[in-house]
Amino acid sequence: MDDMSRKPNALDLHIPKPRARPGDKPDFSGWSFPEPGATPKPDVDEAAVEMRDYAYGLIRVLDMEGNALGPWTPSISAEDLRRGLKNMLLLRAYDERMHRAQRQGKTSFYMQSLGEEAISIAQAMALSVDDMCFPSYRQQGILIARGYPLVDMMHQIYSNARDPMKGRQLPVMYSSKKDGFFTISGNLATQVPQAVGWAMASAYSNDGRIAATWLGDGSTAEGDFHAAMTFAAVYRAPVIINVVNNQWAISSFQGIAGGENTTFAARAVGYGMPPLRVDGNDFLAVYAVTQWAAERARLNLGPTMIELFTYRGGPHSTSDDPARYRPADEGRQWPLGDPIERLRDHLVSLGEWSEEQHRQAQEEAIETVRATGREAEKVGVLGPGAAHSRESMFEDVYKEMPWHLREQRDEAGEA
Amino acid sequence: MDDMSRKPNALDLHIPKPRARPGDKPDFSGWSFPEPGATPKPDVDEAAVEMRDYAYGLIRVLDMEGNALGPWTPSISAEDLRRGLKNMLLLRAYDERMHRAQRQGKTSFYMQSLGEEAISIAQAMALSVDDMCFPSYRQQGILIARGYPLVDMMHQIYSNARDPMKGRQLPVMYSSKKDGFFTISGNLATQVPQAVGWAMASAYSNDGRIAATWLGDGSTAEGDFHAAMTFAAVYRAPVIINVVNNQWAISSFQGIAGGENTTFAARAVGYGMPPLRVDGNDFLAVYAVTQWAAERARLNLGPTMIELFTYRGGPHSTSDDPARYRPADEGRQWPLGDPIERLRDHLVSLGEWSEEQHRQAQEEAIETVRATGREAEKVGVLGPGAAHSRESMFEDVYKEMPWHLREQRDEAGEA
Amino acid sequence: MASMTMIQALNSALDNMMERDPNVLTFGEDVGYFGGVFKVTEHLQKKYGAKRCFDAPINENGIAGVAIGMAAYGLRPVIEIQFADYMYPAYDQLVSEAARLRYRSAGDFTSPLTVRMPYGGGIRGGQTHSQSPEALFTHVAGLKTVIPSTPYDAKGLLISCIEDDDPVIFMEPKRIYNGPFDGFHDRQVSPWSKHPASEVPDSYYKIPLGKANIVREGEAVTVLAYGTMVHVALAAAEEAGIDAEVIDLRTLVPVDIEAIEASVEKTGRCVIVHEATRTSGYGAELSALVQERCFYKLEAPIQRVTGYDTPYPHSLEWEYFPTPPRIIKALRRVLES
Amino acid sequence: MASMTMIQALNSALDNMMERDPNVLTFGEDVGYFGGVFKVTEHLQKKYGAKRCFDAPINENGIAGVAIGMAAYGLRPVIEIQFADYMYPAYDQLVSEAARLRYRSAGDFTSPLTVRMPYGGGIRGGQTHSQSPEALFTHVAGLKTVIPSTPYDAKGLLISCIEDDDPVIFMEPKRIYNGPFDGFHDRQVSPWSKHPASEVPDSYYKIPLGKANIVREGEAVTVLAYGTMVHVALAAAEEAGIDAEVIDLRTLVPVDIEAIEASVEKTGRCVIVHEATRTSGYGAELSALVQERCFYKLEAPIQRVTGYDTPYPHSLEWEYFPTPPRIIKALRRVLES
Ligand SMILES: Cc1ncc(C[n+]2csc(CCOP(=O)(O)OP(=O)(O)O)c2C)c(N)n1
Ligand SMILES: Cc1ncc(C[n+]2csc(CCOP(=O)(O)OP(=O)(O)O)c2C)c(N)n1
Ligand SMILES: [Mg+2]
Ligand SMILES: [Mg+2]
Repeated sequence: MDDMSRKPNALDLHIPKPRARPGDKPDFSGWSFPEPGATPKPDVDEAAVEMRDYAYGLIRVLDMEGNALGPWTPSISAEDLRRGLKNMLLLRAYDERMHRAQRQGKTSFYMQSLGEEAISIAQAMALSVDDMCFPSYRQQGILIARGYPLVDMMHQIYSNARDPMKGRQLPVMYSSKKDGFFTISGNLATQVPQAVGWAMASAYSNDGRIAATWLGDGSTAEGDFHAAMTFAAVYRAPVIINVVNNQWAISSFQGIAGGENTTFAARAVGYGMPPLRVDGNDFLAVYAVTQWAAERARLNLGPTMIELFTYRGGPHSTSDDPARYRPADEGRQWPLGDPIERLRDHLVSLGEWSEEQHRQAQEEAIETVRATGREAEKVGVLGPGAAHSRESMFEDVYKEMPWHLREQRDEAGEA
Repeated sequence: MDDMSRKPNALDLHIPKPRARPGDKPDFSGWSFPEPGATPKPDVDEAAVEMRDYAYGLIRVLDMEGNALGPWTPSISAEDLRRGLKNMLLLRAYDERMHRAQRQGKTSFYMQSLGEEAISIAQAMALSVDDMCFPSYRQQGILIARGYPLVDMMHQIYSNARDPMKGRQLPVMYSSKKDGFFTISGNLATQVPQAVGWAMASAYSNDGRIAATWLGDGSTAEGDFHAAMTFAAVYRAPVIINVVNNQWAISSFQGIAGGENTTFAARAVGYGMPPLRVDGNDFLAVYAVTQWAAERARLNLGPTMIELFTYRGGPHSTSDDPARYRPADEGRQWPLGDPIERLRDHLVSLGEWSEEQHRQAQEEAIETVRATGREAEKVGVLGPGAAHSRESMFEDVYKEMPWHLREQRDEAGEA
Repeated sequence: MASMTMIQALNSALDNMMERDPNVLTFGEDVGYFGGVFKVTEHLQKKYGAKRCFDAPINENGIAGVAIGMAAYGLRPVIEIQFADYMYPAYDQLVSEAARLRYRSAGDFTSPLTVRMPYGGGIRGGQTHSQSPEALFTHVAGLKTVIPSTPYDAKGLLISCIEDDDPVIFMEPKRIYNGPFDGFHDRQVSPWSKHPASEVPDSYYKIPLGKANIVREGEAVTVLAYGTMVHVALAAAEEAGIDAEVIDLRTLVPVDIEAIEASVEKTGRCVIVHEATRTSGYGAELSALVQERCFYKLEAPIQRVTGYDTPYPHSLEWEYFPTPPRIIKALRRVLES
Repeated sequence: MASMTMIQALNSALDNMMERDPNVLTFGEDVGYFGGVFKVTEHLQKKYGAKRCFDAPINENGIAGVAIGMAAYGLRPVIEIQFADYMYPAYDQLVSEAARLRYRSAGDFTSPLTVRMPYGGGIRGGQTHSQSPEALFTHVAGLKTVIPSTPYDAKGLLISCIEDDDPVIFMEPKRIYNGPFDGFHDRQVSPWSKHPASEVPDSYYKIPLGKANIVREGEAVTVLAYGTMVHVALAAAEEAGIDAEVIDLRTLVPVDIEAIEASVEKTGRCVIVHEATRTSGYGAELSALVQERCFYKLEAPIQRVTGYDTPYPHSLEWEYFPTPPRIIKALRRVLES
């Protein structure tokens, strides 16, 4: 270093710090959100320049008593709301059991979406079934909402004989083309430019389908995010880019990803793209903004970026212990509540649901997961003896196996 | 493709197109700029949120008659202005001769900064001499403004025996640590995160020096730009990120880089960073905004991004022929004129300069370049016989030459 | 049938494929209106419209990532990386994504993508316009790597790559875009029109991937080369009057191991030539393969003639370039031992 | 002197260097408050402050690019890439910039940077937490590549890397972070404390780069390995009762060629072991070097025991991993021929 003697008004390096660490009490002081119903709803063809302020607000429909308020209130039947609620309950029960299964040594790894259920479920319901999803590893709810067999999800988690991925991928790295669910990557944010490319291909082909993609607050720092935003803006791709801001990467808070000076929705402003910032724990608001963005894209009006403001309720993954870097009760004190309870309260206030029905639905979800779990575990769990043949390890590297892989396969056989 | 039959309201792909191609007349219709002097000047510690609108305006000081107007008018002596003008003349004369030298086969490659002279010269003058510059290949004016020997620049262009880069680099890839000029890379935008890192190191060291970096409109699409903006914003690095928007990449116009839906300055808004957008052909305005950003950084108030709005007057490089993709006279019709003429007119209007002095200064610049050119060519030009020893090719790969390079050096010797 | 340069042959391949298959499109930096800095995509935008041949933002990672998404949709994108030296920003999408989609999804998603990139030196391009990074692709399971050496091969191989259902890295030896180059930079260079392999049909044809081409038969020593170096190796053999068998690999992965083995079994000697830096270059893999499979037939150590382990220099280019004298030296060494 | 795991030894190296040199700082994803997902930087933020050990945004290219700028300023940054599998986004900055600053500026600017990255499998990490991309660095002129195999070496080598004036890629075999691993995944694993090389001084010491370590002397065959595979190779030799000389390379570039030559000259046989995919892996370079330099002493073809040319599988991990039986098979093959 050329000079360590601190000069008068010398420079100093700023390192962002979260408001609370273990031992501190959670601190949301000074956070103020617009009132539920207070944010106007723009026409679907509103010019992006007119929408900049949406980057700095928060679209909310449900108040904390379960009332739906304001122009963003979607027209969605009580039947569909109940379906959404049941899917969130199923997702939570599924996460809970799979997380436990890893703890019991039945698989190597798991990632829950605890507290973020409204995002994957409501967004999947707001999209058309044939729209293509490029998720991160925390939107397994899309598969549930689209009716992908729960048992096949478990087969993947257990890398067992029925694992559609043939045991090749880490748990939660699902793939289902027929359900419009792109193969999950372990590399953060790579799916985002891919989603833009898929959307461009759909437009190129004069197709009617749009693409949607999800990445976390921490992942927005990756170069892929900039690539995706740039290409989406330049070619006006029919894509929805969803940033799930759950406040944390692994141990680093959203300030390290650039959330200290502005919102993540503001990134969209930089590209002249419409931003929508929404309470991610508000099923109705999430559903409504997704519908708006999907309609805009389908009308060939281009991309929308949505920041879904939420909180990661669980550990980052089964390899993580959040008690080591954030207050244990930060999640429970989250000012925007729990997405399941809030939708329950709404349905109850509508007279379309009751505590009793809720208890039952919860038990059904848990029982479904339990029964399905037993079925999946009968097929097998991850163990010393792999369920797939050694030969299968050499397949699908290429469409046809080249000579060197055939040799390696045979050589492995002799071993 | 799943379906080529165009459905009702099917999607379609948007490909940006420039307003004019060869054969068309240049079209700047509908372009409107704020009046010179019309843009207010914020306090140096103004909050970034308050500065968003600067991303969509254009800071101008000089009107087209050479009058300096408004709050951004810098306090700079006539002496310094004359120095700036002479440096711009020298830079243009240098570019002109080196471009010709390549055409004459004296070197392999050259890149001019024609029409962009105010940027490198005024910005270098507004920075402290020991501030560190991370330029692209079009800011050679920084070296001229800092008094780097013109003859050494030519030695580099000719890869001759006195080339400080030992003939290793393509022409224009200068480096001079003692002049605060970082080694130019052939890879676009890589210097931008490096500049942020250097600035962070300066802050880490409680130093007083700041960093400045330059990249083109096209290069803002690179992932490095996003990395740099993110790190600069997160750690509030004392750095100025200059985007030189000269309307063209090589053959692709700024719309392909994402300039169709918003400005490049708007990118800064996305990161909560103060944006300044300035007439890059207005020496005084460029000087003033750079001073503002430098003072802000030096006060430990963090980074600023500046969009310098200009026009690439020449071909992209000697390998390029712009007549094949843009109207030949687009540059001459550029609404914001020529930076040299505009500063000349200003000095004349101040009574600090005359047509006669200008003619003389021009001749002096040309003569200096001619004389220096002869001197450099005496040392040598790029030719069949390289000026540097074969052995030198193996040096500086590592600090000490490892065995395999020693062997390769010796083996090469036997050949 | 017409005489074409390699650039014209590549352009013809793209033209044929865009004509035949509406799912084929091409994009990259300056490839649209301008037709590419080397003109490989010239006229295609005019002929097929901007949607099928367009300029991309300067973000190689984005170009690759977007192409992968298009390929997953069902298109067959052909992307251009302006210089191989600029593929590094795209490396993650190519290695972590394109190469692995099929495997990780057990065939659910694939990435039939062709990545074109001019590579190699000898054009006074300095260290960022001269690189030969093929070994960075041959190490990656799931990618195929192809390098042509003539206009005829360039067209037939590029068409095979576009129709291949796996991602293919197609590296174009830019030094011989406009004419073969024998490595004697100080001698008169001849145009492609004088070379038989510049006779290229206007219509569609394919050259299979994975098949090498014996461009010179010989008994004394086997020379393995690809791209520009095929011509340099031939010139070296001629110049030295050595009975060398010169094999143009054409496909690096999967390599034509039968052709290599058959030749080395016959000659018992092997010289490998490439322009890339030596350490961990593709020559190392070729040397290991030959040594493992032909050990008992080898009569002399396998030699590598390669670029040196330095960045590609500007003024000392011809000291760096593996010229015929260097190849001849290696040939003599293996013959004398 | 204390018994340390490799993680503790690495932590101790960083601690010593931050203590000695105010220009040393470290950053990367989760390395600050949390101390890194593998705990290598634990306590350092507390001890030296957030400015000297901090979290970075999830942008590996930015982490590398920023570190290069810091190094150009005069600092000695040590960056962590959370998993080697995530180094690809940083590849351009490392290859095009860090590796070439000195050369392209003729020594005007340098990049004394250390890039730490856990690599390798055997931890059920699947294809994006198990890769061994060392060959992608050994091919790059201007970079050094170092891989330790014990706590003692890890500390001494890391200190040498930090003090080295060139950019160094320091790859950490994560499978043996907490204990040596002999490749028999179904057997009881022993902790480092039972291993002599876990005796690590708390104070500063260095192990020179470019020097290999003969970890087992033998006359019958030379085994070249590094990282985790050193332990697996030793176990194989023991298990098979073969008089193998096992060389732990420690530095891949520049490699200790004398040690390799001396051993193969003695044994006349060579087996190379690594976990990376075979084609164009570093084993190819080693094979080529040995073949070029020891040809007349070789009594059998050099064998490579490596990962297969597929992405790293999840459930079939132990079929993929080069286990002792596979190494023994190769040892027997070279001894029988
Ligand atoms: C390219 C890359 N770098 C680093 C990682 C390691 N990693 C996995 S998840 C994660 C945190 C991601 O945080 P965020 O994007 O906020 O998503 P969240 O987990 O909160 O949903 C990190 C650093 C990775 N998987 N890929
Ligand atoms: C990573 C990378 N990709 C592509 C190129 C090729 N290239 C050199 S300059 C250029 C255009 C840059 O345009 P811009 O950023 O606007 O700068 P300008 O030349 O206008 O000053 C391109 C595509 C490169 N040098 N590096
Ligand atoms: Mg997060
Ligand atoms: Mg430009």
